[in-house]
Amino acid sequence: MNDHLLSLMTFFPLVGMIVILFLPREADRLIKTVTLIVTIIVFIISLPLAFDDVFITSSAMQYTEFANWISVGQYFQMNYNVGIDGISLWLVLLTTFIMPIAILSTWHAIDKNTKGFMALALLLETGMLGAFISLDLFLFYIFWELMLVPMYFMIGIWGGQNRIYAAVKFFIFTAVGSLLMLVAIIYVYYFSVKAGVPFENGFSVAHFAQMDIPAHLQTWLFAAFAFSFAIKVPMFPVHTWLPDAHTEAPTAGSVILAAILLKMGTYGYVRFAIPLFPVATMQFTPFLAFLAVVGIIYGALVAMMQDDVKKLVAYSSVSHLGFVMLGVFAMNLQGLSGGLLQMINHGISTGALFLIVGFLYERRHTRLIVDFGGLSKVMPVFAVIFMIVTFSSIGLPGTNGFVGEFLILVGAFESELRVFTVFATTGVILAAVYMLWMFQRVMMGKITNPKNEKLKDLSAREIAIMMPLLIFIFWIGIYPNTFLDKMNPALENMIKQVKGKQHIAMMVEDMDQTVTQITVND
Amino acid sequence: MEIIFFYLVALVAVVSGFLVIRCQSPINSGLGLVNTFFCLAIFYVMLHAPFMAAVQIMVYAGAIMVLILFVIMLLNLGAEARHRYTKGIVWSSIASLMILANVIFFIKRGRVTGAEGDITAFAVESFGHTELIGKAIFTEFLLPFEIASILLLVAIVGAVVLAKKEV
Amino acid sequence: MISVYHYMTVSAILFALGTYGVLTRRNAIVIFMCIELMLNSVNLTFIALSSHLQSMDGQIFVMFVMVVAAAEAAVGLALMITFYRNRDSIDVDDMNLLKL
Amino acid sequence: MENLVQIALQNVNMAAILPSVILTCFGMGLLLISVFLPRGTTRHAVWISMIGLLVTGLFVYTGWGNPQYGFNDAVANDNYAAFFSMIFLFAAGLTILMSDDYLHREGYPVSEYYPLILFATAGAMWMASGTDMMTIFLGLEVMSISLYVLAGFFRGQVRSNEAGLKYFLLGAFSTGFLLYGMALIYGVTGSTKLTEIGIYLNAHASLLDNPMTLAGLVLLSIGFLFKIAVAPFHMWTPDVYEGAPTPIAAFMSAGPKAAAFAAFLRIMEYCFFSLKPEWTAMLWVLAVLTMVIGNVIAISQTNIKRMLAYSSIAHAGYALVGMVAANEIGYSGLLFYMLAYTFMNIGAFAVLTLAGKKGEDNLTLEGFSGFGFKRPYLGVAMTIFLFSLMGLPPSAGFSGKFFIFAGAVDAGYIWLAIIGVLNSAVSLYYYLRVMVYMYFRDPVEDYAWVTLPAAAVISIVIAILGVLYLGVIPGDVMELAKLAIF
Amino acid sequence: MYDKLWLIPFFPLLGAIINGLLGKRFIKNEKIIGAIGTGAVFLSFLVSCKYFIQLLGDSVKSHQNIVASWISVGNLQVDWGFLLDPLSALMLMVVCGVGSLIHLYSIGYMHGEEGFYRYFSYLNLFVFSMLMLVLGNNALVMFVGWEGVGLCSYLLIGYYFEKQSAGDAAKKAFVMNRVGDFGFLLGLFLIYWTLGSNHGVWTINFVEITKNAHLLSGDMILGTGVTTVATLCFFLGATGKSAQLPLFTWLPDAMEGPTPVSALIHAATMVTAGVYMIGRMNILFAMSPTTMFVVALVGALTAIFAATIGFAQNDIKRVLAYSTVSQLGFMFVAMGVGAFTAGIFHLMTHAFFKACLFLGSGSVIHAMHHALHHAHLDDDAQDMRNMGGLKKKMPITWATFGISCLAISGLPFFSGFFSKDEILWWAFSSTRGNMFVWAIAVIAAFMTAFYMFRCLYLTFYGEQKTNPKAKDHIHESPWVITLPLVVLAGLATVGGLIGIPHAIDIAHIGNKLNAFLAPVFQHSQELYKIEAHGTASTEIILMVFSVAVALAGIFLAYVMYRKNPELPAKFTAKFSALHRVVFNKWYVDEIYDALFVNTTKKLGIFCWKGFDVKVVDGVVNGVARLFGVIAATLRHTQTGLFQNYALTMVLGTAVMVAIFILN
Repeated sequence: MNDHLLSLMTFFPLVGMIVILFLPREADRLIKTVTLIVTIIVFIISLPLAFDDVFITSSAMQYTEFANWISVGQYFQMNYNVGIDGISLWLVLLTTFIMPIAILSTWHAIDKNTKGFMALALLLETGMLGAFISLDLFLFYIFWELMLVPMYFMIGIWGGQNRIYAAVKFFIFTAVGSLLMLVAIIYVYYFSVKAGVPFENGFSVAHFAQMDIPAHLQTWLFAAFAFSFAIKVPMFPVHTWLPDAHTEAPTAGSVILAAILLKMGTYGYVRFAIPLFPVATMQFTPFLAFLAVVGIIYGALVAMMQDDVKKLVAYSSVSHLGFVMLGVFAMNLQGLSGGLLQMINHGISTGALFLIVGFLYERRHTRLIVDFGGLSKVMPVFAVIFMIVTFSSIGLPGTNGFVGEFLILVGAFESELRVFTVFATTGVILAAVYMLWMFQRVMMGKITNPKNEKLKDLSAREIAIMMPLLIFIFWIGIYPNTFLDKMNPALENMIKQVKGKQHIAMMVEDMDQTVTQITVND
Repeated sequence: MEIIFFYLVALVAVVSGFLVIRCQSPINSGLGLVNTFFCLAIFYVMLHAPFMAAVQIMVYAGAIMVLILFVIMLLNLGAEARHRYTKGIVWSSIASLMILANVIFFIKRGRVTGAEGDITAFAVESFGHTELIGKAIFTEFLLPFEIASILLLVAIVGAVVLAKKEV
Repeated sequence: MISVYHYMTVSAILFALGTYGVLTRRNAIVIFMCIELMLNSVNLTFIALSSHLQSMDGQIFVMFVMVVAAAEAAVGLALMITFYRNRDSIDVDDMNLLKL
Repeated sequence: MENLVQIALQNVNMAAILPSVILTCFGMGLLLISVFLPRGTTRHAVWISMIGLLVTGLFVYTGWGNPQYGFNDAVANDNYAAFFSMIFLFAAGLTILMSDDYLHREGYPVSEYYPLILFATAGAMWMASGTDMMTIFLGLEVMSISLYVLAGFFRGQVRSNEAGLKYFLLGAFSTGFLLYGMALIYGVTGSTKLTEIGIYLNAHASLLDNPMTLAGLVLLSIGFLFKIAVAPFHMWTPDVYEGAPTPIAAFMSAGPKAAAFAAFLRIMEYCFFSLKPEWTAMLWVLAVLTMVIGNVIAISQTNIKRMLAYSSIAHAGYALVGMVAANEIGYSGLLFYMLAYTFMNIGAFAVLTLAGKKGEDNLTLEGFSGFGFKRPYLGVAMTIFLFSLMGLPPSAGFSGKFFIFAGAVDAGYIWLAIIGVLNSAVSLYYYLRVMVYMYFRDPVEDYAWVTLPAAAVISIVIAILGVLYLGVIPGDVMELAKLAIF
Repeated sequence: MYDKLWLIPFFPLLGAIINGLLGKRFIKNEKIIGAIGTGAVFLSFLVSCKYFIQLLGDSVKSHQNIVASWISVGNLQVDWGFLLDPLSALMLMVVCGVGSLIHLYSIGYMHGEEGFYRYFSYLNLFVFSMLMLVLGNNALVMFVGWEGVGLCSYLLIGYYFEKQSAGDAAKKAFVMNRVGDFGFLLGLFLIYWTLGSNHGVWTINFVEITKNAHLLSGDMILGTGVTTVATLCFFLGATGKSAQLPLFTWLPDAMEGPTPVSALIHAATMVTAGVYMIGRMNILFAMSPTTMFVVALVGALTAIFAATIGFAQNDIKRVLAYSTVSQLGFMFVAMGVGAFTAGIFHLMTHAFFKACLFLGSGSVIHAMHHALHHAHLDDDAQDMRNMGGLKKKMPITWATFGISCLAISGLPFFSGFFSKDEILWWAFSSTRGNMFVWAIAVIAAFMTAFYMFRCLYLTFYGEQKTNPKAKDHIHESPWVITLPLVVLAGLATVGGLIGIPHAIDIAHIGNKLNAFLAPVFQHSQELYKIEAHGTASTEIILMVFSVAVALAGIFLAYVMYRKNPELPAKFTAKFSALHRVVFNKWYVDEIYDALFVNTTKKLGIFCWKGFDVKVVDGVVNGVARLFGVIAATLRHTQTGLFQNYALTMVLGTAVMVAIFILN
């Protein structure tokens, strides 16, 4: 069982999808129920991972599976090589955890082509899980691209007014980046072959990471990877697909997009770009950190002025993920674990925010802030939940957001990115500004629009959707060690390796300079 | 003497070729083309390939040209309209001249390999050109020959399918 | 002495003439004739080379070129007839429905 | 002199041409049978040609790994030829399956259609297996003439006439160049046999910078590049594909293109391996030009068939990248890609045949509005083909592109690979637009959709299976492709 | 045995959760809700008392209680830990004590409000946060409380969420606090990083920091000492929380909340958190004379600046609010001149008298509100111009209010006298003191006395200006309201006796507070030579002088508002421009709006409409459109004309051949 736990978890949704395809098209409720059950089963399958203490002690990959998949003579070998460590563990669990919630949120929201939606959602889950557990770059790429398609259709078919533009923009943005990454992947592979890595290892990340790629090559390769991931994150200035995609996507789509898909980008940096190209990472750090900080402030400023709640939340994601990137590029334990934790936090908080916007939209079929106001009066339970989520997003101590942001900022401050940290910290202020302003305009004040007077408070189902998220908001806020303890060994190991290589590279450079100087002096 | 004759024939060939592209009436063009064919046949003879010259006359001038003229008649095509030439005449001229320049250039600068084979003029005279061709075609080039038959079959079927009036 | 280059030059001129004709004439049949002119110029090259090289291959090739020319003539003229039936013209400028 | 006459028929090796001979026999038999059947019956033709293709395929299959040469080196039935033959057979089979109902719908239930496809396939096989210029040339002509006829097959439709005539005139024109090239090469080397040419050129270094050799190389290439539809010799493609009957457009985009590649690659590799730097440089430029032109113009198309024609130009560009790479991976990637392209493109065209009604009015993007929901199964099929054409995993298109670009990267053509992927990015736009219409828009009018004919469905299903098989487990076929190259 | 310290914050948290979750649906009864809320805080008070007494008798004065690990990442080890030392113990007493009273008061004050349960839940949550702030043994737990009180302040200010102004005020409070928090975090990072990377002490624990702070003395950053930069950052945090210049504007607006909230949060506890924080980190501040000077200066300027605004306000709560800002300025002066004990002392006495003042004003407002409501009038229940002559109607309120006014003005033997005097003495004579600061502080003290008595006279004396219809409905408040008033007034009266200055300590009671807090402050004061030196006679002279100043203020108020009530109007008429400026709070809000709020908004709009839409999306869509245009252009090469196609082929061929041959 344990030997194939990851595969089982990853491909079970695919099985579910096939089952769905055979269900009659009209059986709306049945399809939803089956999908929900499938996602819950996947969650249950993944639960043993959460309770496995091996991650606390070991930084190695666990639950690994290895099988030869494609092999072409002495040219290629692509392997089905999967496994998780502390870095991917929580992202996998986040995925399996968010999916049932997202499905549950569609109960009333999706009423046309339910079958298609559910099938796509399950396909998407397979893609996301696969991407998180892949240890082979080729395999990762396959899953990475596989995620695109369902999301494209989710936005395009079930989206809002401007859905076509958003869907196409989403697709092309993401694909453009990943195509360049593909070239880089191929290049790295050939480099590894020439460097003598046995080709049986295929595109194994672990083996790639052990190579010494010359600095000038690293620069280009890293640029390709980084560009691809930056689009997915999304980092300033390639973020503009995000507001459109989020705004137009159906609630479940936004939730999945925000909670999980965006994490692919940051995860990609942590898992692939940085370990593979440590020297280039060093060169790019100031630049990427700069973009991250610009993203933080810029995202916040733009979010502040939005008149559409969903767009506001979308821009807030730009800001939040700027924090994550800053933490990641701090390249120390605090920063990285903060970044990783913040990924989960963002998944939970922003996921919750999108659900909340979805609730509002289901009731009023508008997302414009001006259409609301004073909802606290008629929807007290909603108000409380909304407020908690808002403050979690702002990063109030005691909620998850704080721990992540704090760790990121501490980490960044400890690293070379000190000056950036100062600017990044202003994001803390701006977050409060735009979130609270939005909250005030939506929930406070008098009810000005008569349509809002009769709004129903949250139903039991909706509360049930939010409850798990709220629990985690506080859990991570109050006792994040549950999560941090399992991340740290893997991160520590990674930092050690990366720093070691950077150190060697710097020494070599110093030596070169000395040599040049000596030659010049002669 | 021979060279003068060559130039004469060449001149006729080129002028006839020029007539093909210059004449207003397709019929005249066709006649120009036939003239060229004849000139080429003369060249073939000069090149010790009398059988090819015969085939040239029979197949090209006799069959293909007749077919073409027949179609011209069938379609009752008179002289072309005033605008014989399409608009891109300048570009066409440039392109053709470029082709000509290129070709002349590589003929001038290029080098054909020296004689290597055993089909000398003497061999042709002693065995007969036709026999040599026949032997080659049925031994060495048997497969292309067979394929050519299929080609003709395809052409016939195709022509029939296309040209007949009702299904 | 007439060298192979003489023949090739003549053939080149004819080829270029054929090309020019193809590029400028509007009547499809004349264009086809120009193509035939081009093929013939190639034939001349082949036979000149064949004679020069004292190998039969070139002449055999010419045979096949003739076969091909005949076949193309049959099919091509059939196509022109069908086109003429529908458009009442064999001007290539009238082949203008399919574009952009 | 006696020995000259003594050349015996000892070199006749029927095994070397067995598959194509069988196919031709089936074609001729079919012609004969059709004479005795009433006009308008075509069902038997489908059956017979399918059986013919299957039998041929069987012989191709048994011939794998057992190369046969014969006819004085005029033909080589090696793995390379076998691999390409399989591509042609698949292309022909899928085309025939989707044709029957279509022809009836369009009002041309003519049984000669099928033998012509079979002959074209046989011609393609000769191109792939020919090792003599003459074989290749005649194979090319057999294929081309069949296609001229097929392109203009709807003789009552002026568009079809126009397509046929355009294709014919341009094809014959390009034949002139091809022949000129062959003549020059013959003049330089004194032979028409590929191996001999290669050896001769390799042995005489002075010939390598002989203008005649180079001019011959270029002019020879033109003939094939025309068939492959490489810019700037691509311009016939959109017009002909648009005007030709849809199944024929499908066939042309896959079979003949692959055949031209087969012959081109073999000639380049057999004859001009000593000139590799020169012709790879030439193809580098052409590949880029082709990809860019194909992809960019496709953006502005509103007719799906025409859009697919431009996309086929672009795909020719991708495939050419494999040739530029000129290494094992590039070549086998090219072979793989042609097979993959056969499935995905013919599949897409097959869906198109079913999307319309009589008169093919429904080829515009607008006409596809809501197609995905009106015709869910066809929609899914089209989606799969389009994603494969885009090159998204796990599909044949992705694997193919991966191998080809891998070859380019391995050969050091990183910029070419980058240009290639950027072009795929451009291509996303127009492929996605089809899907936008299919799924994201509501139908404009309720269309009189045709019922799904079994044969066409089988064709689509085979194409889907092919796309997925080559996408998910490309290893086996790639292994075969690797064995197939020289 | 100090291992049950966590109980102190736990009770209010429990109360908050119970009231918050069950209050609306299940408990409903106001009395029970109120009892739970008050009881929770009172329980905390009891526990605090127990530990306070225990600490008094203990020789070790610093005790930590670590409940669990919170964040543990490599070097960074943060615990959920509590620290009990004299400073926090004293604060506990103040917070729990005053907190309990205000809870009790609230039962009466909030009677009949719709969100009664919500109110008590928030209030308990606030006490919880405040206790976390006070008790935290490390900067991060303190920060939890620090932000927590901000949150509760937000919630309570926005308690009447249907009022636009309440929502605005709440948001403003939170954002301004966040600006402070920004500083706090940066300071924290700086200390953590410098201590860690330069000296290998990775910690944010207060005890550890205090122990290792001396290591920082040589560290530099940005050309300045690390401690200076860090403490300035911390001080920025303090200005936000404690409403000092330049971040004070939220506090007056915060009066939108219910009055007990103002009493508890915006007078007694939360706003003093900045002072407390400086006290907690006194060693760091002591290390940097520059920061100390800045603190003192900002404190003094705030004191006088707020006081000027207090002159012209008519809203009774606003007067008190500005007075609070001003008094907080005094506390910062104390911290800045090194009079840590005095600062904390003033914090405590201020908690008593200011809470009492606020509650008193609440009592008045409550009564007014009832009366106006009864008479169906829309008059402002908080405007002093509608009051006057309430002395007779509300005697208890009047008495307690009056006592507190005397205390705040610093009349001898009231609590304010002792604390304020000590501050002035230190400002005058401390090694870190400064005549300038002292002078400003004295002027501020004069002004305080003036406007507090102005307030007292306007409210309770003279003729009643309330609308006649409502006049008779004004009654003294019920006992739940008056009891806390009495208790607090009592404390305001005698609370100062724990810190009798040496100079006038005739009975030789000793400065109990000084002795009690010595373990916290003595170390740094000795280490960095911070002491007040001067003779006892100087001290007495100064004392007399300050009392005289206070009396002068009171007298002026008496003259203007009691004796000649028409005088102020003349005065304002004469200096109308000045009055307008002062009345409008020096237009600080408007300036801030123009400078920051609008700039930020404009920047936001620019980023969105200007950059995001035009540049980024413009490029993206532009590229797409460019491709479209190129495609539309290129497609015209496909003319459909055979000859163009052939021409292209020939040209292509010719060019290719030419290139090949020429190469």
